[in-house]
Amino acid sequence: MKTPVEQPIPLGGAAPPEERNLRKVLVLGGDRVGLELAERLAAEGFEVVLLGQAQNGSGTGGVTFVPHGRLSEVRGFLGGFDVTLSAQNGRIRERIGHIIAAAPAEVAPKFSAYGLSRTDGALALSEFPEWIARSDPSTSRDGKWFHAAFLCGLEAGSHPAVFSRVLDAVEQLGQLQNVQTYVFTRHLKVAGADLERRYRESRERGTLYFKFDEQGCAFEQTPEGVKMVFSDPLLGREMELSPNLLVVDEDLLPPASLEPLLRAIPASPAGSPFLQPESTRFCGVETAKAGIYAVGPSRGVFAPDLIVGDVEAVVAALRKPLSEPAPWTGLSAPEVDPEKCTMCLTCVRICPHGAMGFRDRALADPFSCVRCGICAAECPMKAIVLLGGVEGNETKAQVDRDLARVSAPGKIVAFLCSRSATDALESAGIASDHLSVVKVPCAGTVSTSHILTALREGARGVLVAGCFKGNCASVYGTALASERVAEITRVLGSAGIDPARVQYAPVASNTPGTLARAVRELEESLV
Amino acid sequence: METDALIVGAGVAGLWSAWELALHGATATIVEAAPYPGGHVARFCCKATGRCQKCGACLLEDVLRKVRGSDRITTLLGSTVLEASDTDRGFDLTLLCRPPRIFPDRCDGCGACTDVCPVPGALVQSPFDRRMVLDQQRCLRFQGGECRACEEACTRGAVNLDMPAQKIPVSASAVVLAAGFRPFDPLEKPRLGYGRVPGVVTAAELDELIRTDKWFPGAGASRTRSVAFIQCVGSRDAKIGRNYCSRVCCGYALRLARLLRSRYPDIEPTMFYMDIQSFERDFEARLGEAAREARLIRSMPAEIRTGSDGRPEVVYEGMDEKRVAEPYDMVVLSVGISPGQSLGNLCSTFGIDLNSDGFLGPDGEAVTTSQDGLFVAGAVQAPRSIEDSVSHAIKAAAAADRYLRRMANREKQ
Amino acid sequence: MSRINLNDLDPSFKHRVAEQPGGQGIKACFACKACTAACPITAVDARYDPRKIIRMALLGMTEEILHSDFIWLCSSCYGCQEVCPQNVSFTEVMFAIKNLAAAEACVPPGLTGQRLLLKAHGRLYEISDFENEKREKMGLPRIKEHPEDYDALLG
Amino acid sequence: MEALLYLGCTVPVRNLNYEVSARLTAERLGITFRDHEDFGCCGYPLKSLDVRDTLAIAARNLAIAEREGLEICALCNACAGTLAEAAHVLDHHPELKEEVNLRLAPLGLKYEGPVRVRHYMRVLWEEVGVEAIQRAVTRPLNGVLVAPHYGCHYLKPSELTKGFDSPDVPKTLSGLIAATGAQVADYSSLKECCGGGVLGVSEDVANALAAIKLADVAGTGAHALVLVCPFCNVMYEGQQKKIAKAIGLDRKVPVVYYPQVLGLALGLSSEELGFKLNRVKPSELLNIVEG
Repeated sequence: MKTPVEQPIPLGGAAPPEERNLRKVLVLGGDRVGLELAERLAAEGFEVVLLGQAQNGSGTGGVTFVPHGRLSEVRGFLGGFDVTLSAQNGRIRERIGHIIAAAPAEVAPKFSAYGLSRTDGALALSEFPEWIARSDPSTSRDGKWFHAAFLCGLEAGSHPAVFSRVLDAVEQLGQLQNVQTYVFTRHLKVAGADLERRYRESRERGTLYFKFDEQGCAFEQTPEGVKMVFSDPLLGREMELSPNLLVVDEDLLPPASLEPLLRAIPASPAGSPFLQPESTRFCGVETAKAGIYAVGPSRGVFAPDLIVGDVEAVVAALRKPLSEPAPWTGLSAPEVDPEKCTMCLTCVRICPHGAMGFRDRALADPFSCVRCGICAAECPMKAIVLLGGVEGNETKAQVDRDLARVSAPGKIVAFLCSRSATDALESAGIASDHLSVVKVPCAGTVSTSHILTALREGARGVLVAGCFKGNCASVYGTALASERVAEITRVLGSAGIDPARVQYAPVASNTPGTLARAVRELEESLV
Repeated sequence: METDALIVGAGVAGLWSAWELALHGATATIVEAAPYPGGHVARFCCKATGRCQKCGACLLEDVLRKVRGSDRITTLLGSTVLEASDTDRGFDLTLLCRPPRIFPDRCDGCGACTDVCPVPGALVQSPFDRRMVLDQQRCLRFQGGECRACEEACTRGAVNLDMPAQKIPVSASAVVLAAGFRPFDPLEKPRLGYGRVPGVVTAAELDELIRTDKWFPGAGASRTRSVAFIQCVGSRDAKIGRNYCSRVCCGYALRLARLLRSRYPDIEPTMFYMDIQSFERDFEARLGEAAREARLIRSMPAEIRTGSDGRPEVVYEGMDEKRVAEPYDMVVLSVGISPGQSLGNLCSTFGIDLNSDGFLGPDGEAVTTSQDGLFVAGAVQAPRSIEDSVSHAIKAAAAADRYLRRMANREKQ
Repeated sequence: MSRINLNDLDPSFKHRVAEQPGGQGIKACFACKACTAACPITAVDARYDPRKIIRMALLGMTEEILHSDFIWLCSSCYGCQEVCPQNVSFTEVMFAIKNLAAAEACVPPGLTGQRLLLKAHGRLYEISDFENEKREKMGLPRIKEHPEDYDALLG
Repeated sequence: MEALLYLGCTVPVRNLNYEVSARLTAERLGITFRDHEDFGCCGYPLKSLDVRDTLAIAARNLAIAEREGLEICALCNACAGTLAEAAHVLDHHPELKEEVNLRLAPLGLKYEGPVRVRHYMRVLWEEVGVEAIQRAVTRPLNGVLVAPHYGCHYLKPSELTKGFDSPDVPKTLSGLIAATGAQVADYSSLKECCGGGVLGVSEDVANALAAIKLADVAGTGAHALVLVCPFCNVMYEGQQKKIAKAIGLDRKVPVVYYPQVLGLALGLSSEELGFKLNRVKPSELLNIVEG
């Protein structure tokens, strides 16, 4: 199934598909995880394209292997992604339902961070299994001890998954006679399954740990080997060690092949190598864009047993019947007025979820849209409306109409985000007769014209209350809202109107005091 | 009553597994012993300091909103599992369901009942609104006593002590155990002064005070400036059988320290620790930042005692390798995550074992147990942060969904 | 102090200490420093520092430890042992270390004197007639010495 | 109840006031002490040289008690601790027990275990109890203020003292003192070590430790420091003059044994209780009690 490549457009939008094939899955793999995932999906009846992985002997049905390919472009929406792969025999275009990034971590040995180079006596952690398979340190020198030193986050960070691998090696050496192992670190990362217990067992077998604070360890590398010179943080005495074996730890990084996916998810934060935004609202395998999933390293999960869980979760996510998300908001997907839409594609660029596409006008994909309303607020032509009310979809009222209903002279109009401020209002028990509440799905829904309307209707003040920065479920809805408020206050100020009348307040759903304080402060500033 | 999945515990993990199962089209029934949902997280505050610190506490309100909007999920508060037996179609269970003892629509949260209640903690304000809830596992009347003080004190007729509890039979195809954890009881470590030395609190107590807007640094000479956080209280401690890292406390303490500082910049936090665990994807890059926000001392105190000025004093080996007794205005114990109280019961009810750290289910990160159709989610199985509990709950729901489908297919054939 | 070369130290020492009765726990130490904070001796004499002694033992600084005078400064108050989260019975570990030193004849003279007293009298203080008369005056029973048992036991 | 009274080395030679007051108070409170002339040193002094020697010597005493079928009640913290610990170690390490029994065999002794070993204070606390003591008091020590000193081996290792007292928040000695009607002085160095354990190695270190508590207790205005161990007594009473001189302490701290205090409350006279052997006379205390 091949489709013509569309003209490049900003941020990869196209028209939401009319027909969706949800049974075809592209898996970006590269190790056992990708293979296992592909086989699991195939067993559940999915048609899988597995990228970056040589076919294994079992010849599983339902999996198409593209061993040497890489992803070069992704466009479209859940159930209808147009994907371009670069393979050995040219470019392949596929129509794909779901895309799963399950490639292994980039493993980067930290030799240069320590000023070392790789030699026979100085290995990277990943090389240890092969080394131990062909070496027998305990019998090679009679009676003399074999000293093996491991670096584990000595220069900066480490990770429970790295410590776990260091322990694997230390445990193997611990079985041998006359081998003394050392681990050089800063903060031992024991916050993982079984690590504290294994840490203790390694000590009981004789492993010695050096935990450094500021000052670390100097390495003198000669053709004969490495000499480590340091001050023992516990004794405060100068020491040196010339280990027979030095094992250098590695950084575990997200796979490098994610770039085309990052481009397909507008909310991907600039510079971040992970597929999900830095927000606790994205704690599963789903990304900000429907149909694109992150497993393991792609979302910052490196421990093998956690990756196994991710595989289970993503297979289940694909099993979910297709439903329009966010039913609790009671909003249906935004509608674009064809008369007003000028195809400026602001909405396509701004939608954090990549849910906007276009044909003859902008179009929202109802299965990708989370009803944050950012498109409607940003549309310069006011061509986009969100239908339904936050309270329930029975009224079919627009947020604007809600606003008209509650706006009254002398009141404070409070636009409250349904993910934070609305809850806070309930638990705070704020009994303010001066407050007119407009519940909005996201602070990003509140446009400058909403605020100006409220003021025009005679509101004494306007409060826009949303989530904290870095917490918005639509990633930057909260930032957009505070920018709009800042802009309005500038305008008000230059028009001689008290700019304090409009305020933005980040509010937590679970700490109602933050909302109460914001209301109080606004009221006080209006006196 | 029939349900696809019965979920034990309405904490963040139980709620999230229920929601995920509902998304798959399954019906879920949540059984919660407490009179309100949310578990421990319902007492946690938002730690944002102008920007989100990713503590994850808001994930509870998120999932509550979703669960409330789902017609596939039933939540039974004040209820417990009395018996369970496995059948070829899943589990037959008997639940003890206690009706709400305070009518939410009549209660206005005036607190008259709490004032007369002889048992501390039996009548508390719901974390989600201002109304009162009665914990029937503490109330004297439901522990064989005769007390009716609250009923008599309530002027709005909101208290209802007489409606009997009911035993309800339920058949469920799958069960998810999400009974959560128990915060380590610092009284087990008397040398840390909790309950004895004024000014020593647990991190969770401080957290709840902030959530309910009841913590202020005070004023004048008694203003709280120096705050010591003591890590690994009840964690990494083989002596008391807790030789595991609780995984969350480093992040918890550093976030609380940042939060206090952002609200009251003159507060000076100190953190006594062994190894700081990462709690954010980019934490290592920010470790230096943490060191500027709190004085970090790699040393475990031997004792916390009342100093001569009445303030708590932390006795530890200082930087100059001398024993120091340092006074603080407040000492916050980062108590660890202990296995939940009801685990013994759950083990015998469902015929499964504790793992090597004393939690429920298998070692490691798995969500399945030795029993077919029985799953574990969240901190019931290992110490987990809120975010990790949610992640684990999603996996448990995924595994339960697979199991439910397998069962349904078998039935069709 | 000169630089210590770990390659020259004695990695087997910690295992030797662990084989002594009471010395078993030494290797479990993870250097949390609570022991030193609980040690009354460290507070008055910096030469004695539990976590440093454990460290030296673990590193295998055998000679320096066994020939030191500081290992004898432990008052056996058990303070360190009480606060240790890893169940290192450090008071017992100290005894194990001192025993190893004693086996190499590195002992303060007073202690060997006590051993001789026990062999000679079965007690630290000789019971003479003077003692027993004093006791009798206060209505207390006489005390007997059993040097033969102690001599036999101590070889 | 009945127990074998274990005197150890120091008490029967240097602390007859402790011994005599312990015997008299025990008798008054229904505890029958039986003497055994075969007991010798507990083995503690050799522990630094060879733990195995200590175990063998302790096992000798334990075996004697076992033969008599009675538990041991010791007056000295170190004796009580050493014997109790030896019993604990031998009961949990069969290989050590076997080794020790090989050494005992020529003496015609064998330790099978378990043998119970308790300090006299623990016997008072557990067998008599604070309430019974209160009832037995005929002369409440109203107006007397004393500072308790437990001693390390009384409280630790907690493995052996669990269920009796807590090294973190000790309470039994204070409770026993309060039962006599005397007031318990609260002071910050309550849990400090006396230093007796290192006296043989470094008098300076030992004195420095004892000095902390002496200065502290002097500051409380207590009429006496109350002890239950002859080792601690060596430090607080025996070394007091030297320490006072070294740190410039001008107030003498009278040092008494708990059974002496208890005896006064039970109506025994200071003479019977051996107060004339106390080197720093608790004159104020005796004035209050006996006038």
